Amino acid sequence: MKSLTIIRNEHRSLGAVLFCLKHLVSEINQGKHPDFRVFHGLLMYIDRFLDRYHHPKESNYLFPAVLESNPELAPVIEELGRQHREGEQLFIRVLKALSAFEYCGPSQFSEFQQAVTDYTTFEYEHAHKEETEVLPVAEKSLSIETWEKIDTAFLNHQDPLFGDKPSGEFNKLYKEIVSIVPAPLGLGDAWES
Amino acid sequence: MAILEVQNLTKNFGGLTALNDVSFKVGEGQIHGLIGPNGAGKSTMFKNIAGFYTPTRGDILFEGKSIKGQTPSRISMSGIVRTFQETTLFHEMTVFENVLVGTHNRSRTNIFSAIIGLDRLIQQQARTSAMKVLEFMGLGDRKHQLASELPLGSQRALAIAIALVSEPKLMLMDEPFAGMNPEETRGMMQLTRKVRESGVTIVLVEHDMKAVMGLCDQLTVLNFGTLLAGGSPEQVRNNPDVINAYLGGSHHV
Amino acid sequence: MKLSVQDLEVNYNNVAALKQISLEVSDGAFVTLIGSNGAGKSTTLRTISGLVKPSGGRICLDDQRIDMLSADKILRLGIAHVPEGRRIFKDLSVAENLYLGAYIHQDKAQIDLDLDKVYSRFPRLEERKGQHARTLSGGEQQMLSIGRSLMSRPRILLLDEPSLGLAPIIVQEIGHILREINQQGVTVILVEQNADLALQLADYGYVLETGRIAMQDKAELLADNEHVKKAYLGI
Amino acid sequence: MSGIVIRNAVALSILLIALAILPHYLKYHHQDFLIFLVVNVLVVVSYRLVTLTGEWSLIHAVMMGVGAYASALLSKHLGLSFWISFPLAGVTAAIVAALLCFPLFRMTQFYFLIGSFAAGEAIRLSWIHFIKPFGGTSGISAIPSPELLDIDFLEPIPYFYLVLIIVTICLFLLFRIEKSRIGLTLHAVHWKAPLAESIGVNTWNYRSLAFITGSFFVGLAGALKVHYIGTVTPKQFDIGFMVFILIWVIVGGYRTFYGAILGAVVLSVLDEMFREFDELRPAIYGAILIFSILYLPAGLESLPQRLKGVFSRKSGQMEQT
Amino acid sequence: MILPSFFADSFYETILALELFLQSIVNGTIQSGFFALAAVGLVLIFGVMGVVNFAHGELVMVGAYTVWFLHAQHSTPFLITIVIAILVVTVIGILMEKFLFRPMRDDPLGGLICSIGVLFILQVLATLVGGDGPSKQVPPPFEGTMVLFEFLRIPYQRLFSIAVSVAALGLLWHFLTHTKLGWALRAVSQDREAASLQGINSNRISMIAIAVGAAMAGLAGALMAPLTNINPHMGHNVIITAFIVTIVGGVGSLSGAVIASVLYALFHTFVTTYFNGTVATISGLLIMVLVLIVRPTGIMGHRVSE
Amino acid sequence: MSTHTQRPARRKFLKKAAAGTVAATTASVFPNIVLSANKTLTVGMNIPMTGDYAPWGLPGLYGCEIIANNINKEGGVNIGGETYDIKVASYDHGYDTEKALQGFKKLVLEDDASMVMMLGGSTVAAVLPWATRKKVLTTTLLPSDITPDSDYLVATCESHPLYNVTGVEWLAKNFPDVKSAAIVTNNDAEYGLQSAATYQAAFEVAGIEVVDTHLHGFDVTDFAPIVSSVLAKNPDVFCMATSFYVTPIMEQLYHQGYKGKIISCTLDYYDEIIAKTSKEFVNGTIFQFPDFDDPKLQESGVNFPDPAGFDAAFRKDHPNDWSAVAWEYPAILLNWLDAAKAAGSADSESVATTLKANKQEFIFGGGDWWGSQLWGLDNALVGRWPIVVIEDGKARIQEYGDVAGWLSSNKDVLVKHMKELGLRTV
Repeated sequence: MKSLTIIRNEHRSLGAVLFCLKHLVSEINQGKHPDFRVFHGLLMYIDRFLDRYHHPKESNYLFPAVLESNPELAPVIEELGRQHREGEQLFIRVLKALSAFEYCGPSQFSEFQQAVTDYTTFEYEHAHKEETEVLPVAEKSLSIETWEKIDTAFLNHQDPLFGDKPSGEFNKLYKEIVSIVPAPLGLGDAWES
Repeated sequence: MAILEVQNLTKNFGGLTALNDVSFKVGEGQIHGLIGPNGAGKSTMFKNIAGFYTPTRGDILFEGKSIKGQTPSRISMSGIVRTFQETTLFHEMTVFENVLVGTHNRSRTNIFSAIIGLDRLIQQQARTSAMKVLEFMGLGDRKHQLASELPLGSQRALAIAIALVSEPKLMLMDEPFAGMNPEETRGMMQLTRKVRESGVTIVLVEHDMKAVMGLCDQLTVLNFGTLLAGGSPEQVRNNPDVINAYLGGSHHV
Repeated sequence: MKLSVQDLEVNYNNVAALKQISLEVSDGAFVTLIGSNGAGKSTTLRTISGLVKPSGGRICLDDQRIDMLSADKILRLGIAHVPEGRRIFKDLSVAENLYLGAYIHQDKAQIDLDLDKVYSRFPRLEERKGQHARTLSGGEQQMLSIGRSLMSRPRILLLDEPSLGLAPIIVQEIGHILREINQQGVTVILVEQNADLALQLADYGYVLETGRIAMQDKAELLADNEHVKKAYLGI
Repeated sequence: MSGIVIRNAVALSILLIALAILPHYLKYHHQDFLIFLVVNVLVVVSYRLVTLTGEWSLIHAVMMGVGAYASALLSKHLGLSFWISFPLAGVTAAIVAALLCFPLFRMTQFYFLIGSFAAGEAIRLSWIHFIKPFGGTSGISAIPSPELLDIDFLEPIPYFYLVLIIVTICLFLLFRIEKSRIGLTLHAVHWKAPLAESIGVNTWNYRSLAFITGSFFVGLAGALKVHYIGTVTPKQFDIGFMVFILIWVIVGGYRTFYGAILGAVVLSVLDEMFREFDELRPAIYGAILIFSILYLPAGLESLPQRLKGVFSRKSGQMEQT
Repeated sequence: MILPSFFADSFYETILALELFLQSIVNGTIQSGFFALAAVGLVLIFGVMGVVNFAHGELVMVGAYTVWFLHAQHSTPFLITIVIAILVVTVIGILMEKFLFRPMRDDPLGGLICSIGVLFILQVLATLVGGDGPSKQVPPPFEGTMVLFEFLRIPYQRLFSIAVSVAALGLLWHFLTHTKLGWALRAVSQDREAASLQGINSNRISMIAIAVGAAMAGLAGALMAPLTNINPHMGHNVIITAFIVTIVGGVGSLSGAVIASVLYALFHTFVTTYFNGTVATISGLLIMVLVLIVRPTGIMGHRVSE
Repeated sequence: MSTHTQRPARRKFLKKAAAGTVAATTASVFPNIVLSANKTLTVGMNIPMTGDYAPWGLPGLYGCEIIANNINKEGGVNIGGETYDIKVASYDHGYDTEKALQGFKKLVLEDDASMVMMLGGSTVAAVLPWATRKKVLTTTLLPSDITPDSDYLVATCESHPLYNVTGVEWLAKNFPDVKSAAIVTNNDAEYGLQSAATYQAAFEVAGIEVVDTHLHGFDVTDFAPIVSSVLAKNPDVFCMATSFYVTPIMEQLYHQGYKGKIISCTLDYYDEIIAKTSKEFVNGTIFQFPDFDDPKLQESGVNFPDPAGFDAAFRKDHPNDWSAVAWEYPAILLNWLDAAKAAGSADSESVATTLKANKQEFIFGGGDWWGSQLWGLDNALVGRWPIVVIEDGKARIQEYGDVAGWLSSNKDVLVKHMKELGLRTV
């Protein structure tokens, strides 16, 4: 059952970063000058994290197993899989909007803000759906052997943050994010207002 | 009708923004919960309403009139009292004396009449109302005990009694359930409802979700000094922002 | 280094704050105490580190009774306490704060090595080592508080609400650091209101309610426990 | 309830009668001592009123001087009778105190302690600096005695009765204040100022009220003192006297009304007894201070309780009252 | 430098006024050294132990008496008597800490009363040693006067005093900022409990704080001895000045105390020179009240944050 | 309670513990080992013996004890056919008005003091109404304590600060070049301001311009700024109208390179001043209090028995305590005894009458009752007063000035200056 905890933890890590992203955008809204390094760092983290660690775990191990024992969840799982791809599109929109904001000036900010809001809301809802509709079912229905299989697979494919074998690259990335995000969210210097 | 209205409240401490453009309304006769993770700004909000802090920007309306920047005692005279996070009581006084201090607002006296004894009638009224409130809070038989000798639950009840005897319109309760076991919590919830039924609007800050969900009519959720959500417990429970930031899903993010 | 607490009792102005608390913490463990506000978690830590004198029960480190010792002696036995609210020395510089963490040690060379280690774990502190600690942000202060305790080379680290008032990404980072510290062999006892975070990090958990231990189990099992979920995880 | 009231009333009457008879059995100069002692009782009790809110001021002696100077100037230069200048002394002290409230009560604790000292010292130095009308260091002398019928108030016993009556009335008033809800509120301001504020108590007002009222009574005490001595000087109200007030209240015990009285009486009597030791006297006094504070931290007022404790431990069968 | 021309018209008078101005700066600087030494000890003791040491002026007095007794009466070399004075006062301080302030830890009022008791006892001891006669005098061990630019005169004795007090303050500064014990001392004064969690024995630190504070007071007394009237009551003025300086500088702030000492000494010197001594004291007290009104935590104090 | 036999014993006890214990024990077991069968005549001293005014009380007590001892040793004093031993009863009022009143009554009513000696100032003002009504003869060192109805208050010795005029007179006579003077004093109304007014008057009469009168409080620890400020006015004469702070002021004058004349009320412990400055610097300083071994004091006309012997006796017992009051109180005591002998009774009324009726012999010779022009009553005895100058490190009387003479021609000037400084005049 460790896998469930791992999934939840990964959601939480992602949530922290998404919260941060949203909050920083709202601060720009109040007239603070943006620090683009921070946004690049956050987006890079989200991209690599979802792409390399989180989605593969769900799509390759967890969802198939759940589908196997609960065929009636097929629509939900299908929907979730579609959401993974949709999320990627929304994410790309954020990236584009950021570039536009960075190079074309404040006039592009509203688009960036909208993109971030759409993306974060989407990801929150997505995670919520997984946690309320899939995970409880999985917890109840999967057999112990299946869990063991998934657990082994997960452990070989660690979450960069809380795994037993922390991945050096992700640690560094996270540490960097923490230290460039301005206080009080992170440890960085506050943006001049 | 809103008895309390917080409008675009912002509070800065040095460079730190503890509250950021927060607005919400509290309806008359309701129990309104103010929730959010640690450091979300609930206590700061409380202290702004009670006058211990002066808001940097924004306004606070009580019964339609601004109370921004007034002193705590002034605000309390207009009908807002607060209880404290820790069991703050006059420990060195008896239960009855504690409540008697609380009558300060209702029956004021001046030093000359206190000396000459002209205020006998007022004194008598104060004693009577103090006694009434003690009975109401179920502390009648403990009135000669020192406040410090009471068990936790009774201390909290006494704290509410002190607030209640000044006949407030709005009571701000700071974590009334902290450190209570389930049984004490249940008793406290009943008392809180009873207070509301006597016509007092209540705003409470609380960590105990069960109590909050069971008690409150409306909730305001704060996170990092910003307003995250508001609405009935049911609405809040299903608001994705709240779920993700605080309650369900990736809780405690 | 096994820490065992037996039937610990503490009174504050006639009100019992702790009633018969018993804990067993083996070497290298990561234990957490969770519970609501005022349940007695902080008091337990403060009693172990010698800030509060118990009115009953005993605290033993291996076979030695330590409940009568003063806080500075207990630190010398290898139990460091990161207090609630950071409690850093605000008018001292960051570096002075860290050196004070190593107050009980005399070996200059080793202290400097430790300092480098702390700096590499908290690079932000190195950047600000000359600044007054009061100029640090909340997260930096918490890191300083942890770093300061590490300077005493503790075998057992007590942490009181390290996540209090901090933003999610820093909370995650601190969790990460605590895990690392534990993996390097330091026993960690973590008190948290953020039960979710605490149970993720810890191996074993105790649930305190109104001064008593209401439940204790492996952290994973506690996290799955319906009661705990309802009461502390908000699910 | 009423039993206790009656018993207290009886005890109080006995005490008053004893006090009234006492001077007739004292040596002549001890009669003077008794007068000053009774005045000092009013000083410490009024000081305790100020400290009820938890603020220790070092300006009380100077406020006493304000009253003393006011009465001396009014009666000597304006020719007012004692019976008019005496209450005006209290009023003047109260007005000066009211004016000082604004700067002083911005501070609390240690700052208030030192701030009040500074303000007081500035007032006191003004008496020295402005020879007109205050008379500089030698102050004002030949202050007229009270006049009433044919009573000779230059003699100690008549003046003693005057002081005893006035001080008893003042103490009664101070007692009423403390036992009233105002007194209760002052206590409340001391112990938990934020809680008091949250239920509508304006702590600034109450601190000021205590300070002004205390100053009023100590102003009266000042007038009582100098109309007997006939001379008022800045030295009478210097930090040395203030330190004695502080000592009397703390060593006596500031938690109850009678603790402060006890401190003033016991320490003054001891001090008088040590006259034999000449220049060693201050050291003996200092040693007593240290011992009493080390071994009776709650003040002399806790002594009966302690003795009772020792007593009942020794003989558990003793009746309990 | 423009200031004096307000007071003078002709060139010659301008020179005279300039001379007075410079002399006043020298006079004020010398005073500030004593003020700072006395105030720093008071701040240290208050900071670490929370006790207002009313007997601090008497510690200065004991330092001066030691020099009078050993140097003026028994011709011990001056430099040795300075060391002995420091030792004597330090021992008194340590005894006060151990037997009075430590038992009174949680009772600042009790500590204050104890220090008043000590004040009385020390005054009597001084009377017993020195008799009740008029003020004692110590002939200055360093004779002669340094004359700069024909008109600026600094007696070598005063030069020595200012040099030693600056050195002592510098040493204290070094101790507090560059040694582990110094850090520990500052740590205890900020947060006694957190300090004990770093393994700092706060009793030991209190002892060191009072030892250092008393040593500074003893030194101030020893340096003052050849320059002032020595009598059992000389501590009174010292403590009043030290209070003013401590408050203006911000309670608990050593740098504040030193800065305030310099400012107050210059202020007092100039007002005394151009107006009158009593006016200087009254206005000094009023300024202190003013500082407290405008900035209740003093010039270098920090507001206690929530 | 302090008697002349007890007090020295106790002081030794304090200084030499072991040896003193025995002495103290014997002394307290046999408090009055007086072998004669004489009656006792008590004189009271209501003076400060503790606190910062103690130096103006205690030495006087020691002096009176020496005088009383001498008289008793010689068999006592004969008044009205009866021989009495003199007993000195003292009360320490610490310069506190209420204690002064208390102590005064104790001395009169319990110790049966026939006369009470006091320092003066507010403590005298406090006892005055009672003393006048009870007709208790009281003496003060400050004539300014005299009021129009203080019939029983006399100032028979130190006519402070009136004698200051003689010093200025002498200065003007001997140094005619002197044109300007500056005065420094403490700002108290009893001592400093009285002196300042007198000096101002004396300078005016002598034709010397006063360029500065600097008043300071009692909280001065460093006189550098004060001296700098005064020297900036370039006075020819530096005048110290103070007795409290002479040494530090002299020291500052020395260090700040002052070259002009110095005149002062007192120059107590001038050897210490010399030690702090230099003999050359102190030489030539003019003041008014002679050493008691001064040869000029042994001349006729001086009414003090064996001044040199008194000086030696005092310095033997109390090496550190000598000051002007050490002989002033004894002079008052002797003066009073003379009057009592003449009156044939120690009763206050008759002594007072005798004192006022006869032309009294002042300690330094001469003697007129004066004071009504200034204070409303002629109760101050003024006579000759010595002008003392330091010569080769030693105080030597130059001559005696005539205070009464100066007053008779210049009192209006004095009254004017007293009024200007806000002091009480009639």
